[in-house]
Amino acid sequence: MAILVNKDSKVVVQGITGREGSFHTKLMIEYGTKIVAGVTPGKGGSEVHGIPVYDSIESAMKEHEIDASIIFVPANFALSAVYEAIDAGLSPIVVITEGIPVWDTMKFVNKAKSKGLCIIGPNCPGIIVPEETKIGIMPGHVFTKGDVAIISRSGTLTYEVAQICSLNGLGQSVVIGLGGDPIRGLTIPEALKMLESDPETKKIVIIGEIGGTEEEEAAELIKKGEITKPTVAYIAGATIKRTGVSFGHAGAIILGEKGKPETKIKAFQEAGVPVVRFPHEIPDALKEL
Amino acid sequence: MAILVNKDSKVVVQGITGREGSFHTKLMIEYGTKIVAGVTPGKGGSEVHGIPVYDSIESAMKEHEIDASIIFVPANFALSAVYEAIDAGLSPIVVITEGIPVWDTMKFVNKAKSKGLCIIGPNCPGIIVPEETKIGIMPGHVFTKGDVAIISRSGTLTYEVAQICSLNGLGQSVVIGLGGDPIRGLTIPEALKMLESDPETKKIVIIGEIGGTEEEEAAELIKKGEITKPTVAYIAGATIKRTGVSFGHAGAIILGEKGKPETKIKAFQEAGVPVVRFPHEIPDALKEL
Amino acid sequence: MFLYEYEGKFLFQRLGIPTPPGKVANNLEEAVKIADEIGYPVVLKPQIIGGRRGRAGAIRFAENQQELRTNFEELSNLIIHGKKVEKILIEKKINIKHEYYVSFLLDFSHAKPVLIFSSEGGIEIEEIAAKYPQKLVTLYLNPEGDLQPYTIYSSLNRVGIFGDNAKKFIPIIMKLWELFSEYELILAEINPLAETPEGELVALDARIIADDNAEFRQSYIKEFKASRGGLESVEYKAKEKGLSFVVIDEEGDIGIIGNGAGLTLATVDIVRLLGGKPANFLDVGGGASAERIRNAVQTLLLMKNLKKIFVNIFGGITRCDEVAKGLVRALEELNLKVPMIVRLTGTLEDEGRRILREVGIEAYNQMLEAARKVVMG
Amino acid sequence: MFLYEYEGKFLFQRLGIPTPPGKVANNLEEAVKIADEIGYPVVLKPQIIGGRRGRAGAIRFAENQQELRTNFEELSNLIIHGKKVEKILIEKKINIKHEYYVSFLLDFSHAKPVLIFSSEGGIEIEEIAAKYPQKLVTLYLNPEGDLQPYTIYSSLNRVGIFGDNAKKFIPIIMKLWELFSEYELILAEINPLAETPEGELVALDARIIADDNAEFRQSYIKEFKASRGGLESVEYKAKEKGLSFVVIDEEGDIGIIGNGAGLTLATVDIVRLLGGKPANFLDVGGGASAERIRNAVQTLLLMKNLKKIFVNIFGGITRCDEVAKGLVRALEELNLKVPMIVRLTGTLEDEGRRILREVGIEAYNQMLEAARKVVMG
Repeated sequence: MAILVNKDSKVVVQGITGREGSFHTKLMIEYGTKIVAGVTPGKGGSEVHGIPVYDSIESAMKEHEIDASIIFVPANFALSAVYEAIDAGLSPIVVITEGIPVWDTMKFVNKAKSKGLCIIGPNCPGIIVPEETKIGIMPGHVFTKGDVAIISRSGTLTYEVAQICSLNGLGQSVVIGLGGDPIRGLTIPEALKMLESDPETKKIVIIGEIGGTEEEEAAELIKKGEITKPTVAYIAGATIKRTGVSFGHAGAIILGEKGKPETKIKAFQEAGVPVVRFPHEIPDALKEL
Repeated sequence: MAILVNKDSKVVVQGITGREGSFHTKLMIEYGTKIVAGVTPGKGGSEVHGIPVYDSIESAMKEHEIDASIIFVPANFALSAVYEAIDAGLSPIVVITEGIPVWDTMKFVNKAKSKGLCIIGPNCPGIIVPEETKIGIMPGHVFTKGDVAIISRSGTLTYEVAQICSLNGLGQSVVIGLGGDPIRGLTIPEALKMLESDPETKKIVIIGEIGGTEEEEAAELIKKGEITKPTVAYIAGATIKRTGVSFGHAGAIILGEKGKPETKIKAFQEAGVPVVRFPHEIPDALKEL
Repeated sequence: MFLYEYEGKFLFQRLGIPTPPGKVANNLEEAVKIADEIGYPVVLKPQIIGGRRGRAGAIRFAENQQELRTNFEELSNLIIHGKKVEKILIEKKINIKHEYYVSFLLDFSHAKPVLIFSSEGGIEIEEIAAKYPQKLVTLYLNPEGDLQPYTIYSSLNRVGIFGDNAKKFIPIIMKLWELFSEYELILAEINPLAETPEGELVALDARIIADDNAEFRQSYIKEFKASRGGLESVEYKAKEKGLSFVVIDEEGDIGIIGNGAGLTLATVDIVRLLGGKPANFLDVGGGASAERIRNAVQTLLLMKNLKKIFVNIFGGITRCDEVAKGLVRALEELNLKVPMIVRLTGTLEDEGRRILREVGIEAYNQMLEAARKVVMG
Repeated sequence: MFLYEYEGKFLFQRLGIPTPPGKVANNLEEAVKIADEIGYPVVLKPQIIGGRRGRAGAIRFAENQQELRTNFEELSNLIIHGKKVEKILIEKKINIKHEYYVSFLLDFSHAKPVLIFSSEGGIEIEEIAAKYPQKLVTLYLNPEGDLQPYTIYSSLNRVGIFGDNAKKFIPIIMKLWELFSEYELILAEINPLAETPEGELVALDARIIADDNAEFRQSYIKEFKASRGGLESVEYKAKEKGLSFVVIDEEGDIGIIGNGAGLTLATVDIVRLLGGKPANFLDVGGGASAERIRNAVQTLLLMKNLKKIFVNIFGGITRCDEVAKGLVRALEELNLKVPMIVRLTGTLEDEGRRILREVGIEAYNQMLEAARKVVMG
């Protein structure tokens, strides 16, 4: 196993009866993920792709053992769904939903932290351990088993990078899309610390974005020697100058000097981490480490 | 010493510059209470009866060691004042203020409980250890030193009972007016448990009121043998039949069958606790135990 | 403060909780007009605080104007819980398939809000708890946190309500929580929450207790109090002057004034136990000024059988000199025709006694002694 | 969403935070009228998002109508941060004794609200932090709990503000917190918070960032967006269709469509690094329908120099067949005059490629390959 999840993780899908929830439940089952139950309030008693649906996690847990959750419910009900998963003690809780108000995210992130539970996301593609389990929405076929971990603030760009790595013979131990919202559960520095003690992971790719300060904090950890595994970084949006706007849900709100791509790139370089300009340069950079 | 406080307890007066705060600061100092500082936001730098006034407890604690607080601030600022005392880790926090919205009281009572701090009140006369310290507004001269503890949901009725006891040669180890509001910090059962292990206390007087269920819970403790010290009870309002109204801030909202005087009296009697009809019957009842 | 059903339903409507169409009528004419507007059959519900009207036979139905008139007249003459019916709520009669129970209340002992739901309603909650314990769910809530829909689902699931059936309860219960928390209520109860044959949910009754202490920031409390009449209006006006005044017995002849709720209750008790007939409870509160004491005496003059006034003061935060000054002002300004027996002790008692002695009142020191004088003369 | 100063001050006024008398003017005529109403001297503040207008010499004063006219004309011709000035706020000039700084913001890294106060204001917070670290206080707050006045006192005390001086800040800071928490803001900043010679506090500027995600329950966001004009209006309308559209360079000639913020940013980067001039950022979001894809293409047609469209899709939750259908619809319905280069891979990519092939588009598999085709032809 890698970190956080493995092939035996038993997963509940919250919002299983929706369009995305149902579609990706099918893909996850096909990938080999142990989906044991679904929850959609008001739809208890039905089935989706052979998975029994319950009104509440509490009801589902009377019938099934459950470790982790993946959440597809709409943004206006996401706070309720995440609280429900937290109260049930599930971990990780993978929040796919995009468009969640940041005050809601702040509340559930704090609540999960106080209970020692891990939230991935929101607005994220999830986590995949190639050939074991996929708790997320990433296209499974681009990932191959190996010893490179990819942690990313981006969604589709993560698939892009994983595909490029796979095509170049660099399989992955685990790939985590941390999500694009400004406040998130699992952060780059936290994920790095987990990977540092993961025997399956030999090298790490960090995919950052403009905005926020996590890349700077990650560089600091590497500089201080707390992370020793060879690492490559890429920052999306490095050529963008317009400030004062938010690029989608990219968390790319640039306040003052903080969060600018130059700062991030400089921080990594000072920590001895090579920063590539194009995603397709990543494999070579990894091989050179 | 008795419970909670003693002659060395160092006290801050919150709301010291108000009419009541100032008046009772003087009386407490005269009684021997170690008032070390006062707090009234906006009045920092002044003095009241020789006690330095600060804008905040934080400022006061830079200059003084402080154990406990007594609060006189108006009801609409009480939540802020109690939170301040809680965040400073003071205990007990004696809340004299009356008329605090019950949702505010609920919040600060929970917060104090989660931090292991003791709140007395709100809407209470406070606590007195005769001849040692008085953190409250009770007339000091009616209390005498002895081994009877009085715990009471009432204010003036407590003075009445203490005076009657004192006149009959029954001094007090400690007298606590728990306050008349429906939600309170220290409750009768909690106070009983403290008194059970207090070597200074030999006998206990409980002054209850209509409404609430604490008297019933106290009787249960006694019945189960958790409280073994001889106890006398008195219930104010025992003759009142009109339901559906609140008698002042007496917490005397009677919901259904609960909180009726008959129930309380019966519970005590079943626990072997004599229940007197008049306050002036208390001394004899105590002597007979 | 207990709200009347029509006041509670006014709040329900404001928050979007469905109630039957209807309005409150002060007289027969209004009742006829309301019934014509909403259409027959209608239900007539006397507005009395205290619940259990159904048992008292005080809820009536009318299929037409004739029945409305007959029933309205009969109800108007009823005395329920010792009170005359003054307002009658006229509502469209709703067909009921099933009755549920739902409430939020502050649990004083645990200092937490609690959600109570039962798949059986229409009878008092104590009865539900006794008869159908397995159909009742009680859930403690966090006073700081939000209530989330999933919490309600879990509760409904526990009493066997699932799927779409469960779903339709969510909006009403979320709105009831919003009412409860934003209006800082002590109790917000819908019983019964009726399900119509069409599957719709309607709040047939509203039982709400507001927190008087929150009046300074909750304007609806002031508004409701101001709009009430009768004795309640007197109690409310007293409260505005800082006095807690409650009529205990309209026929009582001994007016009671005390400081502190407990002492005042004990004063009422002792008068009754000695054989007297206390008329009221009047607590002047802590730290009463002379003005407030004077107003307290004036308030007692509203009691029609008043023969004596018993003032029982133990000064703590209250100063005996202020009390004495207030009583002197009452004597001078109010043309009192009944004797006043005063017990005065505590803070500044010597000064207080001196002031009273000047107008010929010798204050007692002990409560029992004074009470004996009041009752036995 | 960053609010304009005049929008922020509108919210300040709603909450009762004092601001100078004034209004926003769209043209000289309106400006003269406003100045006549509020009286001279006035200050003219171009409404541009991004701050630092003072340094750019873009804040002007006028003692009379003549000065107002001259300054208004000059400001109207300014380009600040690459944008033409469209609205100018005309406000009464306030005499300033001292300038303070106060803000609430969400600290994303700690996932907590934070209060920042400084006894020196009027310059950017980064400068304050560098120049006067001892005059700056930062306080983390509980996202669930209330902010209480004592917390503010403590903060003020820490930077040497005591007594009555401290007291007068409380109402404004409490109201700013109310605004911040109830309107679910990311930043609510008053800088400077001016003290007049008479000792009154006035918010001279308002810098507010709202959370677009809260739009479904925060109506002011929708209202402000709807009332804005120009390119921002286009960006807003795109957002209503589920598209994140940002103009990067009005002179750019390559329109960019991607799925996912990161991939779209990387697409902009790669085009620019290969020597191209990207015009925009347009993220179609997750799980885009054919309809949304078609609308995305239509949105790009607003860019005046558009010469090519680069569509870069890596299907995950997004299905390649839907993307292809949307692009076909765009070709059929929009009378496109510019070539479209498509990169398509991921979920259901075979089906997507097949659909595109039918209209003569051969989709690329690799991003780099496609980007080279876009830039180098």
